[in-house]
Amino acid sequence: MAAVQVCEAEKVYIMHGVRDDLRVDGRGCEDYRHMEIETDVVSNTDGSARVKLGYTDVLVGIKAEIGKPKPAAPDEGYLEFFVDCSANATPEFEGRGGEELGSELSCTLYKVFNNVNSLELRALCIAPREHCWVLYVDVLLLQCDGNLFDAISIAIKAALFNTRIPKVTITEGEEGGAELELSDDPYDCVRLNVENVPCIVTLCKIGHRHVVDATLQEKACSVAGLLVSVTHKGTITCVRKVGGGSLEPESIFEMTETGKRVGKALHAPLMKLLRDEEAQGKQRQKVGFLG
Amino acid sequence: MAGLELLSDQGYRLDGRKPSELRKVQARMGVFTQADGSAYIEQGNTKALAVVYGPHEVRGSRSKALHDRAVINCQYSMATFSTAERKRRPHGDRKSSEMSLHLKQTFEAAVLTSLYPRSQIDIFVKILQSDGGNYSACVNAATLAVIDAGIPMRDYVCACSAGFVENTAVVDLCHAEESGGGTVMSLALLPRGGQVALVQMDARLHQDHLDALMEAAMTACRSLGQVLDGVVRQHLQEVSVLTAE
Amino acid sequence: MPVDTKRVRGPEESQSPLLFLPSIAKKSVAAERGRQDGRRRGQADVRPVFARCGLVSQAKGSAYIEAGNTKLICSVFGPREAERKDEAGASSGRLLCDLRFAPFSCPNRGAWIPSSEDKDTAQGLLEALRPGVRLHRYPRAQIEVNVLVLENDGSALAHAITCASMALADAGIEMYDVVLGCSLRLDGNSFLLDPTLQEETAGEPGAQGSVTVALLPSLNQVSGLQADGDMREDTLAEAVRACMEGCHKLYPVIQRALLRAVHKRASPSES
Amino acid sequence: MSPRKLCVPGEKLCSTEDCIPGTGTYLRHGYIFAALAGYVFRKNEGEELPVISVVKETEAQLLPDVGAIVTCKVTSINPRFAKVHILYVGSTPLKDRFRGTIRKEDVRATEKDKVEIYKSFRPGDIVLAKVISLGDVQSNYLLTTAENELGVVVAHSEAGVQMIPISWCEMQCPRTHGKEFRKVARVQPEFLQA
Amino acid sequence: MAAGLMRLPVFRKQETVSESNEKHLVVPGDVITSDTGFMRGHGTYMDEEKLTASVAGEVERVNKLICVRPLKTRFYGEVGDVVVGRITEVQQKRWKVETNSRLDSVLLLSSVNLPGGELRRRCAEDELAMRDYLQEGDLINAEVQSVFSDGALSLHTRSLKYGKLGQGVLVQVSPSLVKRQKTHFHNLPCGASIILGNNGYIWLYPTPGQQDEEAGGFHTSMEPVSLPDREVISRLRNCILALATHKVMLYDTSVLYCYESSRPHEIKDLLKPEVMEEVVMITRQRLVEQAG
Repeated sequence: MAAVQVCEAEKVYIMHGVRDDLRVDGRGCEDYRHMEIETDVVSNTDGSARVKLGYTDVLVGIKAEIGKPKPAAPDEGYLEFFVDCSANATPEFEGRGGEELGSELSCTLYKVFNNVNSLELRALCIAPREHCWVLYVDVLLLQCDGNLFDAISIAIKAALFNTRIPKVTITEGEEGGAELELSDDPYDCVRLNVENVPCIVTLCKIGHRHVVDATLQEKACSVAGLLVSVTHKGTITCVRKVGGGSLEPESIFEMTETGKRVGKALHAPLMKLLRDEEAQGKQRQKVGFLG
Repeated sequence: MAGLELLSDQGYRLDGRKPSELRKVQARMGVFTQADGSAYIEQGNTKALAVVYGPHEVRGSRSKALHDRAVINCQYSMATFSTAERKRRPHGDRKSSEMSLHLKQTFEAAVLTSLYPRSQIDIFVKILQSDGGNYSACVNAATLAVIDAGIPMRDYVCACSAGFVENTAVVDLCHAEESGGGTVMSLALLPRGGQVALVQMDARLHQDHLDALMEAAMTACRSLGQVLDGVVRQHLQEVSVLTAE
Repeated sequence: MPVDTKRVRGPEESQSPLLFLPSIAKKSVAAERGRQDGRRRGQADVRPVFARCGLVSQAKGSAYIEAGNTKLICSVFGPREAERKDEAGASSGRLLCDLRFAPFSCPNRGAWIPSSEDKDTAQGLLEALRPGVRLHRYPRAQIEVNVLVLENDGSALAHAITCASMALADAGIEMYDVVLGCSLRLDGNSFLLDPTLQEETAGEPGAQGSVTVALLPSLNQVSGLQADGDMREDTLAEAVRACMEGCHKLYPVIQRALLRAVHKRASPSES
Repeated sequence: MSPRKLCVPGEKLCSTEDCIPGTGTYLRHGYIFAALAGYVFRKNEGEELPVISVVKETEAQLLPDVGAIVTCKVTSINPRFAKVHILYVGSTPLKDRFRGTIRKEDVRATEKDKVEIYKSFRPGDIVLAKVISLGDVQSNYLLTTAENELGVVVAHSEAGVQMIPISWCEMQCPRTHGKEFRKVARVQPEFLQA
Repeated sequence: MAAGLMRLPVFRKQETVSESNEKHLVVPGDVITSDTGFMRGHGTYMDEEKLTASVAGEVERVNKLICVRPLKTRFYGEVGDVVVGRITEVQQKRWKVETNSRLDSVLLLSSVNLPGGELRRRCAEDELAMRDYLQEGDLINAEVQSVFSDGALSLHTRSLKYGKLGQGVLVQVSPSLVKRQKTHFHNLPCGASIILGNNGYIWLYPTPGQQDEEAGGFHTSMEPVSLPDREVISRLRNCILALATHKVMLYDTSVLYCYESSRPHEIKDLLKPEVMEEVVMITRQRLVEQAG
């Protein structure tokens, strides 16, 4: 991870600040930083979104390809995750430097998003045992300033909302086999129901309290944290302890409670924003990287 | 190539451009805050991001450091979703290593490296969307990022591609034209002095046509240079107005 | 004889016959009130555990654990000089974890090369163990933990955690506490503690969840927590508590196994 | 001696008011806990509180620590320092190889500026040294031989015969009678076992 | 909570470029003058007898010397500059310090005041105990003592105002935004102190009550900082970032004005772009009024 160095005195300052519910940048313990979201930013994808959270900057592109269902779930499509920790974010990621973090992140994303609770995977099936949609979710880290998981999960939800999969019809081929026919009308497409797609809230234990949306400096003060993925209904779909330290059982319960509350509150404004953006339609000027 | 007519009878290209016409260029400097310099460029549908870190202490093995100039370290990568067909790896394949090397050579020619002994300058470029002319977009984006980082250069480096279709030189090829099977040349130019920083050509071309092709590419680079110049001056004006007291 | 020893010769693609079983058998667990092996639902009813230390003579420390049909072996090497020194690891040691499922350990044959899921499990193992080990006592050194799952009949990660911490203790690595692992399967409204593989995979996917907890029992600290599935916050809390209770049930057995290992060796000279 | 008590890591042994924590234990919230699985020892030293420690049957592997006397083998030399492999910490053999460095200025206590590495050590020599620092990111353990008892204990001449020390800076080959320079250690009897 | 914090990105406001911009702006390759009577400084090179710019920025003339000052660059240290830096490495007899320069700066063991008085000989024990004084990650403030031939800076902390930094907040901005002044240490009237490092590293800390001089600057207090002090520091931090985003030169007055004009807003609201813009605009107006 793009590590920052923080000396003991700075750590003490940050920890006391968290205790007083006044973080270095003036936020309280449960405040997020300013967030900017835009969808449909790269056109070679079927869906894309860019999220900026403080200086953290991620771009998610989704491509739908036709593949074969996994034998264990013959009537479901599936998602594949790839996180590209590019050298853009920090020179440490040059060459193979970002691979370790990338595979760690993508494993967790797979656990969080690739299940029936988050997405109707059955809707991605074209013909059981034969064909299904595989959604390649590619995450590109452009800048790291802490709290990657939350930013990525929001970007993934936004990109899934933005994803349009072409309609496929199955026709009987001449030799008896089924043939797939892709609709070439760009408006004739299927959209995904993203209602249940969870958002991740990462909580960092600092001193005796915990904070959400930790900056890199704050993360350096924390020995253990909890990653909680929460749906819009407030149910928890995934929990992971992260970091090298241990937690008291009581603080785990407190942290999941906070995570649930904060995570639940993320969904409504996100969906509103995505709908607003869509309502503006073609009139909206794309900002992208030129803004 | 059969079936696809790259140049119409009226002399227009697939996207309606004239042979010597460039695609629309939009660019911005200073996209990111954490890097020393950064820039974003759109050339038609090709979109590239460039980030510059440095000059800074040489990382990794110290033996890489040069006592009389800076080391330029480039990495070219493509977002996995940048192409029509999904790429499996963003970098590390033969093509992108080659591209990284070309970028390094290009910028060693332009950056005044001798001012920074024992240092290293990182230039990382990423193609977000690929529609032909990836090398040129990267060079142009990297030039802007290097200027944004305040690193001294002899001159801009501008790059453009050019190809030969039905005896006509066409410039700034898009993906369809690039994959049409003809000769493609990439040229990086320091426009003011007219020095060529890099020329690359893969396929066969009759010697008689080389001059014409070079000339077309150089003209295109010069006009690109003017576009970049506009971007830099605009940026300069905006920022210097702000800093004025 | 295979020509290329690095590859297993066989058809490019083959499928396990288990896939073609009628799916009724899969759902049977959910319907039953009890559990197939006679344990009760919703109770801290863990499988009987057999644990031994010091089986691998080449390793610094080792342990073997058997819980029902789940069988694991773990060996610990080190502390030895760290290979990588780039990180801020000069002041404290590095813990490396490797977890592999033997190809014959699951109903479906696996590959020897760990998949990304195995690596994720290994990462979970590492995060659960690290808080228990006094790594700052081993500056500039690395400690390697290798776990091999011989037979996977559910709760592999939980038992891997327990097994690895026994092996670490057997190796004489300084620890704050032993680390115990326990898993739980949420099946509708009830818990199945220490689930078997069948219980882990059965049932409608929507109503299922799984929780794994790693506990430092005498310090009462949770060093690892992984939960998946759709659950309410209070369900999760309840599940975590149940897992902790399961860990405490395991504690005396592990304690005895460790003491036995100490006892078996020659007592130290009094110096 | 108290009866043999066994413990496992994490077991609470006693309060700090009763004992002083020794090896194999750690402190937490005013109590002493076991860090190892092994035997619990209480040892009284004078008037003070007894020292409580946990000992495993095989001596717990300690890594070279600052102040420890180590036995090492020289692997390479250059004008600035000698590189060594640490073989023993005290009398405990290390299972794995650890690398160390003896810098020029740490070879002897006097006339530091006149030290020449090649007149002090040769590859293959067995050297007694003391750890002065764990080193930093690039360097290894830093060792010193700047004490009379530290330095070369075993060295072989070009003829391949073990040499005999004849002064604090010279050794002689019993076969060829050729003399070679070394930083010779005055070996104390307790180390004379190999 | 997240509500109200999510939004769509918008285009930056295009600043109207005033006509009467008398600044001489150049881009790489621009010929500044072909008059041979000038000396070339930073950011320029000679191209066939012509003095040419090598960076994009503003031309500065001092007598016969011509320099081009780029908008943004790494720190070019000069002797006497005040810097804030972070220890990256402890080596024999010296520390390596990250100061946003192109090469790591060096703090020699002989350039620091060790505990126990000014005139003390450095011995071998000091060398081994270097990590006890300053270790990796520690922040220091120091002065540039000299510049090595390869451009690396040599620092010193041989004054009571320099040394290891205690509790506080570091803000990193571009070095070109820090205005050169007589002093870079300020006890701001709003209740906190600031060190404006020439290298763009700005240190905000609670104004110390009584200086403890015995410790040689290596002892740092771990006592909690009071909440009002924290509020001031956090507000200052956000103000400095707002000024830096809008490219306002940083010095005591601009920081203080910005602090004052930010008072109507909550501290955390200063992270929002529109509040930043508003606060900076008011600050700018006040600065112009004061100057005019």
